[in-house]
Amino acid sequence: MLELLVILICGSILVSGVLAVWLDNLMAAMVSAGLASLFAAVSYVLLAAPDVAMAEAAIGSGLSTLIFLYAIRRTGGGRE
Amino acid sequence: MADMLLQIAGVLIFFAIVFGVARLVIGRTAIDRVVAIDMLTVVSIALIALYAHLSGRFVYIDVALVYGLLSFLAVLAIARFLEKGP
Amino acid sequence: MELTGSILVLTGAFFLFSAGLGLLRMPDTFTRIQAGTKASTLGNILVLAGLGFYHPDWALKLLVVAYFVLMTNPLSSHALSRAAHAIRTPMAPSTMVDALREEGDRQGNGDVS
Amino acid sequence: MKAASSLLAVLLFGAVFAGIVGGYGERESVSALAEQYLAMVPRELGAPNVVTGILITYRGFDTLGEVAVLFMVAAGVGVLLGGKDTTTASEPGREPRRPSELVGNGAEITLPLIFLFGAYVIKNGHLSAGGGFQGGAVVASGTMLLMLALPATKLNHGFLGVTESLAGVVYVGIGILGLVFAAGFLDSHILPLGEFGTLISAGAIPVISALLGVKVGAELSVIIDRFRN
Repeated sequence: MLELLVILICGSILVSGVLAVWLDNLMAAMVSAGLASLFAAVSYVLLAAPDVAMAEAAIGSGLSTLIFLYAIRRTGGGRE
Repeated sequence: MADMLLQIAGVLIFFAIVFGVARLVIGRTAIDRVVAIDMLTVVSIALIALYAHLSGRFVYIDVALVYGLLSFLAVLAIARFLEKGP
Repeated sequence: MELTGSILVLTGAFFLFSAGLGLLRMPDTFTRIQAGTKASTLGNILVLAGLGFYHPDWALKLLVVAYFVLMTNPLSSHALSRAAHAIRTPMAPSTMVDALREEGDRQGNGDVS
Repeated sequence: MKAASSLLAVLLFGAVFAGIVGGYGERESVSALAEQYLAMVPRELGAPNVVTGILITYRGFDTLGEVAVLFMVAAGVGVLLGGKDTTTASEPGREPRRPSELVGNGAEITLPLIFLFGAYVIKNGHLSAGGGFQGGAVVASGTMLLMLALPATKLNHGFLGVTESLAGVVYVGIGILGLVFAAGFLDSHILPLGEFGTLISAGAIPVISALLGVKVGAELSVIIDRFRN
Protein backbone atom coordinates (compact mmCIF):
# COMPACT_ATOMS: atom_id res chain seq x y z
CA MET A 1 0.00 0.00 0.00
CA LEU A 2 2.85 2.36 0.81
CA GLU A 3 4.33 1.92 -2.68
CA LEU A 4 0.96 2.87 -4.14
CA LEU A 5 0.88 6.04 -2.04
CA VAL A 6 4.41 6.98 -3.12
CA ILE A 7 3.43 6.49 -6.76
CA LEU A 8 0.32 8.62 -6.24
CA ILE A 9 2.28 11.43 -4.58
CA CYS A 10 4.95 11.44 -7.31
CA GLY A 11 2.29 11.36 -10.02
CA SER A 12 0.51 14.30 -8.37
CA ILE A 13 3.77 16.30 -8.34
CA LEU A 14 4.04 15.55 -12.06
CA VAL A 15 0.44 16.51 -12.83
CA SER A 16 0.53 19.77 -10.90
CA GLY A 17 3.91 20.73 -12.38
CA VAL A 18 2.65 20.18 -15.93
CA LEU A 19 -0.49 22.13 -15.08
CA ALA A 20 1.60 25.04 -13.76
CA VAL A 21 3.29 25.26 -17.16
CA TRP A 22 0.12 24.70 -19.15
CA LEU A 23 -2.43 27.06 -17.60
CA ASP A 24 -2.89 30.56 -19.01
CA ASN A 25 -4.39 32.12 -15.88
CA LEU A 26 -1.39 33.14 -13.75
CA MET A 27 -3.24 32.71 -10.44
CA ALA A 28 -4.26 29.15 -11.27
CA ALA A 29 -0.74 28.32 -12.47
CA MET A 30 0.66 29.58 -9.18
CA VAL A 31 -1.80 27.48 -7.20
CA SER A 32 -0.60 24.43 -9.12
CA ALA A 33 3.02 25.28 -8.36
CA GLY A 34 2.16 25.57 -4.66
CA LEU A 35 0.50 22.16 -4.79
CA ALA A 36 3.61 20.66 -6.35
CA SER A 37 5.69 21.91 -3.42
CA LEU A 38 3.09 20.61 -0.94
CA PHE A 39 3.28 17.11 -2.37
CA ALA A 40 7.06 17.37 -2.47
CA ALA A 41 7.00 17.98 1.28
CA VAL A 42 4.79 14.91 1.81
CA SER A 43 7.13 12.80 -0.27
CA TYR A 44 10.09 14.03 1.80
CA VAL A 45 8.29 12.74 4.88
CA LEU A 46 7.67 9.41 3.17
CA LEU A 47 11.39 9.28 2.36
CA ALA A 48 12.28 9.88 6.05
CA ALA A 49 13.62 13.45 5.85
CA PRO A 50 11.50 15.52 8.26
CA ASP A 51 13.95 18.46 8.42
CA VAL A 52 13.77 19.04 4.67
CA ALA A 53 10.01 18.56 4.72
CA MET A 54 9.64 21.31 7.34
CA ALA A 55 11.68 23.77 5.32
CA GLU A 56 9.81 22.90 2.14
CA ALA A 57 6.40 23.23 3.81
CA ALA A 58 7.24 26.64 5.26
CA ILE A 59 9.12 28.19 2.35
CA GLY A 60 7.75 26.40 -0.70
CA SER A 61 4.04 26.58 -0.10
CA GLY A 62 3.86 29.76 1.99
CA LEU A 63 6.55 32.34 1.38
CA SER A 64 7.29 31.69 -2.29
CA THR A 65 3.56 31.91 -3.12
CA LEU A 66 3.40 35.35 -1.54
CA ILE A 67 6.50 36.54 -3.39
CA PHE A 68 5.04 35.27 -6.68
CA LEU A 69 1.80 37.10 -5.91
CA TYR A 70 3.59 40.40 -5.25
CA ALA A 71 5.60 39.91 -8.44
CA ILE A 72 2.42 39.28 -10.45
CA ARG A 73 0.87 42.44 -9.02
CA ARG A 74 3.97 44.52 -9.79
CA THR A 75 4.10 43.39 -13.40
CA GLY A 76 0.35 43.90 -13.84
CA GLY A 77 -0.32 40.31 -14.84
CA GLY A 78 -3.17 38.06 -13.80
CA ARG A 79 -5.90 40.52 -14.78
CA GLU A 80 -7.82 38.38 -17.23
CA MET B 1 -8.65 -6.65 12.52
CA ALA B 2 -7.28 -3.28 13.56
CA ASP B 3 -4.56 -3.41 10.91
CA MET B 4 -7.10 -4.21 8.23
CA LEU B 5 -9.21 -1.21 9.24
CA LEU B 6 -6.12 0.99 8.95
CA GLN B 7 -5.48 -0.43 5.48
CA ILE B 8 -9.02 0.47 4.43
CA ALA B 9 -8.48 3.97 5.86
CA GLY B 10 -5.34 4.30 3.76
CA VAL B 11 -7.26 3.33 0.63
CA LEU B 12 -9.96 5.92 1.41
CA ILE B 13 -7.33 8.65 1.88
CA PHE B 14 -5.76 7.54 -1.40
CA PHE B 15 -9.04 8.14 -3.22
CA ALA B 16 -9.54 11.50 -1.45
CA ILE B 17 -6.19 12.66 -2.87
CA VAL B 18 -7.14 11.33 -6.32
CA PHE B 19 -10.42 13.30 -6.25
CA GLY B 20 -8.68 16.47 -5.08
CA VAL B 21 -6.12 16.27 -7.89
CA ALA B 22 -8.95 15.61 -10.35
CA ARG B 23 -10.68 18.81 -9.21
CA LEU B 24 -7.37 20.65 -9.66
CA VAL B 25 -7.12 19.37 -13.23
CA ILE B 26 -10.76 20.07 -14.13
CA GLY B 27 -10.73 23.43 -12.44
CA ARG B 28 -12.96 25.81 -14.42
CA THR B 29 -12.16 28.84 -12.21
CA ALA B 30 -9.09 29.70 -10.16
CA ILE B 31 -11.16 29.55 -6.96
CA ASP B 32 -12.01 25.90 -7.60
CA ARG B 33 -8.32 25.09 -7.81
CA VAL B 34 -7.63 26.95 -4.56
CA VAL B 35 -10.37 24.93 -2.85
CA ALA B 36 -8.64 21.77 -4.06
CA ILE B 37 -5.32 22.87 -2.52
CA ASP B 38 -7.10 23.80 0.73
CA MET B 39 -8.63 20.34 1.01
CA LEU B 40 -5.44 18.54 -0.02
CA THR B 41 -3.38 20.20 2.73
CA VAL B 42 -5.76 18.92 5.40
CA VAL B 43 -5.75 15.45 3.85
CA SER B 44 -1.94 15.51 3.85
CA ILE B 45 -1.91 16.35 7.57
CA ALA B 46 -3.95 13.20 8.19
CA LEU B 47 -1.69 11.23 5.85
CA ILE B 48 1.48 12.39 7.60
CA ALA B 49 0.02 11.55 11.01
CA LEU B 50 -1.00 8.11 9.77
CA TYR B 51 2.45 7.52 8.33
CA ALA B 52 3.99 8.58 11.64
CA HIS B 53 1.96 5.83 13.28
CA LEU B 54 2.87 3.24 10.62
CA SER B 55 6.60 3.95 10.88
CA GLY B 56 6.48 4.56 14.62
CA ARG B 57 8.48 7.80 14.52
CA PHE B 58 7.25 10.63 16.72
CA VAL B 59 9.31 13.23 14.83
CA TYR B 60 6.98 13.28 11.85
CA ILE B 61 4.21 14.83 13.94
CA ASP B 62 6.29 18.02 13.94
CA VAL B 63 5.90 18.23 10.16
CA ALA B 64 2.14 17.86 10.58
CA LEU B 65 2.31 20.75 13.06
CA VAL B 66 4.05 22.95 10.50
CA TYR B 67 1.39 22.03 7.96
CA GLY B 68 -1.48 22.73 10.30
CA LEU B 69 -0.13 26.11 11.27
CA LEU B 70 1.23 27.40 7.97
CA SER B 71 -0.65 25.77 5.13
CA PHE B 72 -3.57 28.18 5.32
CA LEU B 73 -1.29 31.15 4.62
CA ALA B 74 -1.04 30.42 0.88
CA VAL B 75 -4.83 30.13 0.57
CA LEU B 76 -5.31 33.33 2.57
CA ALA B 77 -2.82 35.20 0.38
CA ILE B 78 -4.47 34.05 -2.86
CA ALA B 79 -7.92 34.93 -1.51
CA ARG B 80 -6.79 38.42 -0.51
CA PHE B 81 -5.29 38.98 -3.95
CA LEU B 82 -8.31 37.65 -5.84
CA GLU B 83 -10.54 40.22 -4.16
CA LYS B 84 -8.03 42.91 -5.18
CA GLY B 85 -6.60 43.53 -1.74
CA PRO B 86 -3.01 44.52 -0.96
CA MET C 1 -8.03 0.13 22.76
CA GLU C 2 -6.47 -0.48 19.38
CA LEU C 3 -9.81 -1.44 17.89
CA THR C 4 -11.39 1.83 19.11
CA GLY C 5 -8.52 3.80 17.64
CA SER C 6 -8.69 2.06 14.29
CA ILE C 7 -12.46 2.52 14.07
CA LEU C 8 -12.00 6.26 14.75
CA VAL C 9 -9.29 6.46 12.09
CA LEU C 10 -11.54 4.65 9.62
CA THR C 11 -14.43 7.03 10.33
CA GLY C 12 -12.12 10.01 9.83
CA ALA C 13 -10.80 8.55 6.59
CA PHE C 14 -14.37 8.10 5.41
CA PHE C 15 -15.05 11.78 6.08
CA LEU C 16 -11.90 12.75 4.18
CA PHE C 17 -13.06 10.55 1.31
CA SER C 18 -16.47 12.22 1.31
CA ALA C 19 -14.73 15.62 1.29
CA GLY C 20 -12.92 14.58 -1.86
CA LEU C 21 -16.12 13.26 -3.39
CA GLY C 22 -17.96 16.48 -2.56
CA LEU C 23 -15.14 18.50 -4.08
CA LEU C 24 -15.52 16.55 -7.30
CA ARG C 25 -19.31 16.30 -7.53
CA MET C 26 -20.78 19.50 -6.04
CA PRO C 27 -22.40 21.84 -8.57
CA ASP C 28 -20.80 25.23 -7.86
CA THR C 29 -17.86 26.86 -6.09
CA PHE C 30 -19.54 27.73 -2.82
CA THR C 31 -20.87 24.24 -2.18
CA ARG C 32 -17.43 22.89 -3.03
CA ILE C 33 -15.84 25.19 -0.45
CA GLN C 34 -18.32 23.97 2.14
CA ALA C 35 -17.80 20.29 1.39
CA GLY C 36 -14.03 20.59 1.16
CA THR C 37 -13.69 22.44 4.45
CA LYS C 38 -16.22 21.01 6.87
CA ALA C 39 -15.85 17.33 6.07
CA SER C 40 -12.07 17.45 5.86
CA THR C 41 -11.72 19.27 9.20
CA LEU C 42 -13.91 16.71 10.96
CA GLY C 43 -12.16 13.81 9.25
CA ASN C 44 -8.73 15.13 10.14
CA ILE C 45 -9.65 15.57 13.80
CA LEU C 46 -11.12 12.06 13.94
CA VAL C 47 -7.94 10.57 12.44
CA LEU C 48 -5.80 12.42 14.98
CA ALA C 49 -8.06 11.25 17.83
CA GLY C 50 -7.80 7.67 16.67
CA LEU C 51 -4.03 7.88 16.59
CA GLY C 52 -4.18 9.28 20.11
CA PHE C 53 -5.81 5.99 21.20
CA TYR C 54 -2.93 4.09 19.63
CA HIS C 55 -0.18 6.18 21.27
CA PRO C 56 -1.33 7.82 24.52
CA ASP C 57 2.10 9.46 24.93
CA TRP C 58 1.66 11.38 21.66
CA ALA C 59 -1.74 12.69 22.74
CA LEU C 60 -0.65 16.22 23.69
CA LYS C 61 1.00 16.99 20.39
CA LEU C 62 -1.86 15.46 18.40
CA LEU C 63 -4.23 17.68 20.37
CA VAL C 64 -2.12 20.71 19.44
CA VAL C 65 -2.27 19.72 15.75
CA ALA C 66 -6.05 19.35 15.95
CA TYR C 67 -6.33 22.75 17.64
CA PHE C 68 -4.23 24.40 14.92
CA VAL C 69 -6.34 22.86 12.16
CA LEU C 70 -9.49 23.94 13.94
CA MET C 71 -8.14 27.49 14.22
CA THR C 72 -6.75 27.98 10.73
CA ASN C 73 -8.92 26.00 8.31
CA PRO C 74 -12.18 27.96 8.79
CA LEU C 75 -10.21 31.21 8.52
CA SER C 76 -8.80 30.41 5.09
CA SER C 77 -12.07 29.08 3.71
CA HIS C 78 -13.93 32.14 5.00
CA ALA C 79 -11.49 34.43 3.21
CA LEU C 80 -11.78 32.26 0.10
CA SER C 81 -15.57 32.30 -0.03
CA ARG C 82 -15.58 36.04 0.59
CA ALA C 83 -13.22 36.50 -2.37
CA ALA C 84 -15.39 34.22 -4.50
CA HIS C 85 -18.44 36.29 -3.62
CA ALA C 86 -16.62 39.55 -4.29
CA ILE C 87 -15.56 38.60 -7.81
CA ARG C 88 -19.08 37.31 -8.56
CA THR C 89 -18.42 33.65 -9.12
CA PRO C 90 -21.52 32.11 -10.74
CA MET C 91 -23.76 30.13 -8.41
CA ALA C 92 -25.67 26.95 -9.05
CA PRO C 93 -29.10 27.51 -10.65
CA SER C 94 -30.75 25.98 -7.60
CA THR C 95 -29.47 28.78 -5.35
CA MET C 96 -32.44 30.97 -4.40
CA VAL C 97 -31.26 33.48 -1.82
CA ASP C 98 -28.05 35.52 -1.72
CA ALA C 99 -28.35 37.15 1.69
CA LEU C 100 -24.93 38.82 1.62
CA ARG C 101 -25.64 40.63 -1.65
CA GLU C 102 -29.11 41.71 -0.48
CA GLU C 103 -27.56 43.13 2.67
CA GLY C 104 -24.99 45.01 0.60
CA ASP C 105 -27.71 46.44 -1.66
CA ARG C 106 -29.68 47.64 1.33
CA GLN C 107 -26.63 49.46 2.66
CA GLY C 108 -26.00 50.86 -0.79
CA ASN C 109 -22.33 50.04 -1.22
CA GLY C 110 -22.29 46.36 -1.99
CA ASP C 111 -19.41 45.82 0.39
CA VAL C 112 -20.20 44.08 3.63
CA SER C 113 -18.23 41.39 5.24
CA MET D 1 5.64 25.06 -29.07
CA LYS D 2 4.27 25.22 -25.55
CA ALA D 3 2.51 21.88 -25.94
CA ALA D 4 5.66 20.29 -27.37
CA SER D 5 7.85 21.53 -24.53
CA SER D 6 5.29 20.40 -21.94
CA LEU D 7 5.16 16.98 -23.54
CA LEU D 8 8.94 16.77 -23.52
CA ALA D 9 9.03 17.70 -19.83
CA VAL D 10 6.41 15.05 -19.03
CA LEU D 11 8.32 12.39 -20.91
CA LEU D 12 11.63 13.23 -19.25
CA PHE D 13 10.14 13.23 -15.77
CA GLY D 14 8.26 10.04 -16.60
CA ALA D 15 11.54 8.37 -17.53
CA VAL D 16 13.12 9.52 -14.26
CA PHE D 17 10.18 8.40 -12.13
CA ALA D 18 9.85 5.09 -13.93
CA GLY D 19 13.32 4.15 -12.75
CA ILE D 20 12.52 5.21 -9.18
CA VAL D 21 9.15 3.49 -9.05
CA GLY D 22 10.49 0.28 -10.51
CA GLY D 23 13.18 -0.10 -7.88
CA TYR D 24 11.48 1.51 -4.89
CA GLY D 25 11.82 -0.10 -1.54
CA GLU D 26 12.66 1.16 1.90
CA ARG D 27 16.37 0.82 2.56
CA GLU D 28 17.06 -1.72 5.22
CA SER D 29 20.60 -0.61 6.12
CA VAL D 30 22.52 2.65 6.07
CA SER D 31 25.74 3.28 4.20
CA ALA D 32 29.12 3.17 5.92
CA LEU D 33 29.48 6.97 6.09
CA ALA D 34 26.00 7.38 7.55
CA GLU D 35 26.73 4.69 10.12
CA GLN D 36 29.86 6.50 11.19
CA TYR D 37 27.98 9.80 11.54
CA LEU D 38 25.17 8.10 13.46
CA ALA D 39 27.66 6.78 15.98
CA MET D 40 29.88 9.87 16.10
CA VAL D 41 27.40 12.75 16.46
CA PRO D 42 25.63 11.67 19.68
CA ARG D 43 28.95 10.64 21.25
CA GLU D 44 31.11 13.65 20.35
CA LEU D 45 28.56 16.46 20.05
CA GLY D 46 25.81 15.26 22.40
CA ALA D 47 23.02 16.03 19.93
CA PRO D 48 20.28 13.43 19.33
CA ASN D 49 19.33 15.03 15.98
CA VAL D 50 22.18 14.00 13.72
CA VAL D 51 21.25 16.27 10.81
CA THR D 52 21.43 19.50 12.78
CA GLY D 53 24.61 18.34 14.50
CA ILE D 54 26.32 17.78 11.17
CA LEU D 55 25.00 21.02 9.65
CA ILE D 56 26.13 23.23 12.50
CA THR D 57 29.46 21.73 13.47
CA TYR D 58 31.10 19.48 10.88
CA ARG D 59 29.73 21.59 8.05
CA GLY D 60 29.50 24.84 9.97
CA PHE D 61 31.54 26.71 7.41
CA ASP D 62 29.08 25.56 4.75
CA THR D 63 26.15 26.87 6.78
CA LEU D 64 27.94 30.20 7.22
CA GLY D 65 28.24 30.37 3.44
CA GLU D 66 24.52 29.67 3.01
CA VAL D 67 23.64 32.45 5.42
CA ALA D 68 25.96 34.75 3.49
CA VAL D 69 24.12 33.85 0.27
CA LEU D 70 20.82 34.70 1.95
CA PHE D 71 22.29 38.00 3.09
CA MET D 72 23.37 38.74 -0.48
CA VAL D 73 19.83 38.02 -1.70
CA ALA D 74 18.34 40.37 0.89
CA ALA D 75 20.81 43.09 -0.06
CA GLY D 76 20.10 42.62 -3.77
CA VAL D 77 16.34 42.81 -3.24
CA GLY D 78 16.89 45.95 -1.18
CA VAL D 79 18.92 47.57 -3.96
CA LEU D 80 16.41 46.67 -6.67
CA LEU D 81 13.12 47.25 -4.86
CA GLY D 82 13.99 49.60 -2.02
CA GLY D 83 13.76 53.35 -2.09
CA LYS D 84 10.51 55.16 -2.75
CA ASP D 85 7.20 53.92 -1.50
CA THR D 86 5.03 53.07 -4.51
CA THR D 87 1.89 51.94 -2.72
CA THR D 88 0.16 55.29 -3.36
CA ALA D 89 0.28 54.69 -7.12
CA SER D 90 -2.75 52.40 -7.20
CA GLU D 91 -5.40 53.25 -9.80
CA PRO D 92 -8.33 55.41 -8.76
CA GLY D 93 -11.64 53.67 -8.19
CA ARG D 94 -9.89 50.48 -7.11
CA GLU D 95 -9.49 51.16 -3.43
CA PRO D 96 -7.73 48.19 -1.78
CA ARG D 97 -10.32 46.21 0.10
CA ARG D 98 -9.83 45.79 3.81
CA PRO D 99 -9.58 42.25 5.19
CA SER D 100 -12.71 41.09 6.95
CA GLU D 101 -13.03 41.33 10.69
CA LEU D 102 -12.95 37.56 11.08
CA VAL D 103 -9.56 37.34 9.38
CA GLY D 104 -8.19 40.16 11.55
CA ASN D 105 -9.36 38.56 14.79
CA GLY D 106 -8.19 35.11 13.74
CA ALA D 107 -4.79 36.50 12.86
CA GLU D 108 -4.49 38.12 16.28
CA ILE D 109 -5.05 34.70 17.86
CA THR D 110 -2.89 32.72 15.44
CA LEU D 111 0.06 35.12 15.28
CA PRO D 112 1.43 34.50 18.82
CA LEU D 113 1.04 30.77 18.22
CA ILE D 114 3.12 30.98 15.04
CA PHE D 115 5.89 32.97 16.70
CA LEU D 116 5.86 30.63 19.71
CA PHE D 117 6.06 27.62 17.42
CA GLY D 118 8.94 29.22 15.53
CA ALA D 119 10.83 29.69 18.80
CA TYR D 120 10.06 26.05 19.68
CA VAL D 121 11.41 24.80 16.37
CA ILE D 122 14.57 26.88 16.74
CA LYS D 123 15.25 25.81 20.32
CA ASN D 124 14.55 22.12 19.67
CA GLY D 125 16.87 21.95 16.68
CA HIS D 126 19.36 19.66 18.39
CA LEU D 127 16.70 17.39 19.91
CA SER D 128 14.16 16.69 17.16
CA ALA D 129 13.50 17.80 13.59
CA GLY D 130 14.01 21.49 13.09
CA GLY D 131 16.76 24.03 13.51
CA GLY D 132 17.65 27.55 12.57
CA PHE D 133 16.55 27.61 8.95
CA GLN D 134 13.18 25.96 9.51
CA GLY D 135 12.40 28.08 12.57
CA GLY D 136 13.41 31.24 10.73
CA ALA D 137 11.07 30.32 7.88
CA VAL D 138 8.23 29.79 10.38
CA VAL D 139 8.88 33.20 11.96
CA ALA D 140 8.91 34.82 8.52
CA SER D 141 5.57 33.12 7.79
CA GLY D 142 4.24 34.86 10.88
CA THR D 143 5.36 38.15 9.39
CA MET D 144 3.57 37.17 6.19
CA LEU D 145 0.31 36.63 8.10
CA LEU D 146 0.82 40.03 9.73
CA MET D 147 1.04 41.68 6.32
CA LEU D 148 -1.95 39.84 4.90
CA ALA D 149 -4.37 40.28 7.77
CA LEU D 150 -3.29 43.65 9.19
CA PRO D 151 -2.07 45.60 6.13
CA ALA D 152 -1.56 48.84 8.03
CA THR D 153 1.47 47.54 9.94
CA LYS D 154 4.89 48.84 9.01
CA LEU D 155 8.08 46.91 9.63
CA ASN D 156 11.02 48.70 11.20
CA HIS D 157 13.70 47.96 8.65
CA GLY D 158 16.46 49.63 10.63
CA PHE D 159 15.84 47.51 13.69
CA LEU D 160 15.61 44.30 11.66
CA GLY D 161 18.81 45.14 9.79
CA VAL D 162 20.72 45.83 13.02
CA THR D 163 19.40 42.62 14.60
CA GLU D 164 20.40 40.57 11.60
CA SER D 165 23.88 42.09 11.36
CA LEU D 166 24.41 41.60 15.10
CA ALA D 167 23.42 37.94 14.81
CA GLY D 168 25.87 37.48 11.96
CA VAL D 169 28.70 39.15 13.89
CA VAL D 170 28.06 37.01 16.98
CA TYR D 171 27.95 33.92 14.77
CA VAL D 172 31.40 34.64 13.34
CA GLY D 173 32.58 35.59 16.85
CA ILE D 174 31.55 32.18 18.18
CA GLY D 175 33.46 30.64 15.32
CA ILE D 176 36.60 32.55 16.29
CA LEU D 177 36.09 31.57 19.94
CA GLY D 178 36.07 27.98 18.78
CA LEU D 179 39.36 28.65 17.00
CA VAL D 180 40.86 30.01 20.23
CA PHE D 181 39.45 27.72 22.93
CA ALA D 182 38.67 24.49 21.07
CA ALA D 183 39.83 22.50 18.08
CA GLY D 184 38.89 24.79 15.20
CA PHE D 185 36.59 27.33 13.58
CA LEU D 186 32.95 26.88 14.72
CA ASP D 187 33.81 24.01 17.06
CA SER D 188 30.91 23.54 19.47
CA HIS D 189 32.99 22.39 22.44
CA ILE D 190 33.51 25.90 23.82
CA LEU D 191 30.52 25.21 26.12
CA PRO D 192 30.12 22.05 28.23
CA LEU D 193 28.21 19.21 26.61
CA GLY D 194 25.71 18.86 29.44
CA GLU D 195 23.27 16.03 29.90
CA PHE D 196 22.35 14.16 26.72
CA GLY D 197 18.84 14.91 25.46
CA THR D 198 17.98 17.95 27.58
CA LEU D 199 17.19 21.44 26.32
CA ILE D 200 20.48 23.01 27.39
CA SER D 201 23.07 20.57 26.14
CA ALA D 202 25.24 19.80 23.12
CA GLY D 203 27.72 22.63 23.63
CA ALA D 204 27.28 25.70 21.45
CA ILE D 205 24.80 24.09 19.02
CA PRO D 206 21.64 25.69 20.54
CA VAL D 207 23.32 29.11 20.60
CA ILE D 208 24.35 28.91 16.95
CA SER D 209 20.90 27.56 16.07
CA ALA D 210 19.18 30.50 17.77
CA LEU D 211 21.46 32.97 15.98
CA LEU D 212 20.70 31.30 12.65
CA GLY D 213 16.97 31.47 13.37
CA VAL D 214 17.07 35.17 14.21
CA LYS D 215 19.14 35.94 11.14
CA VAL D 216 17.04 33.92 8.68
CA GLY D 217 13.76 35.19 10.12
CA ALA D 218 14.82 38.84 9.94
CA GLU D 219 16.20 38.49 6.41
CA LEU D 220 13.13 36.73 4.98
CA SER D 221 10.83 39.27 6.66
CA VAL D 222 12.75 42.16 5.11
CA ILE D 223 12.66 40.46 1.67
CA ILE D 224 8.86 40.02 1.83
CA ASP D 225 8.33 43.58 3.00
CA ARG D 226 10.48 44.94 0.17
CA PHE D 227 8.32 43.05 -2.31
CA ARG D 228 5.16 44.47 -0.74
CA ASN D 229 6.09 48.12 -1.16
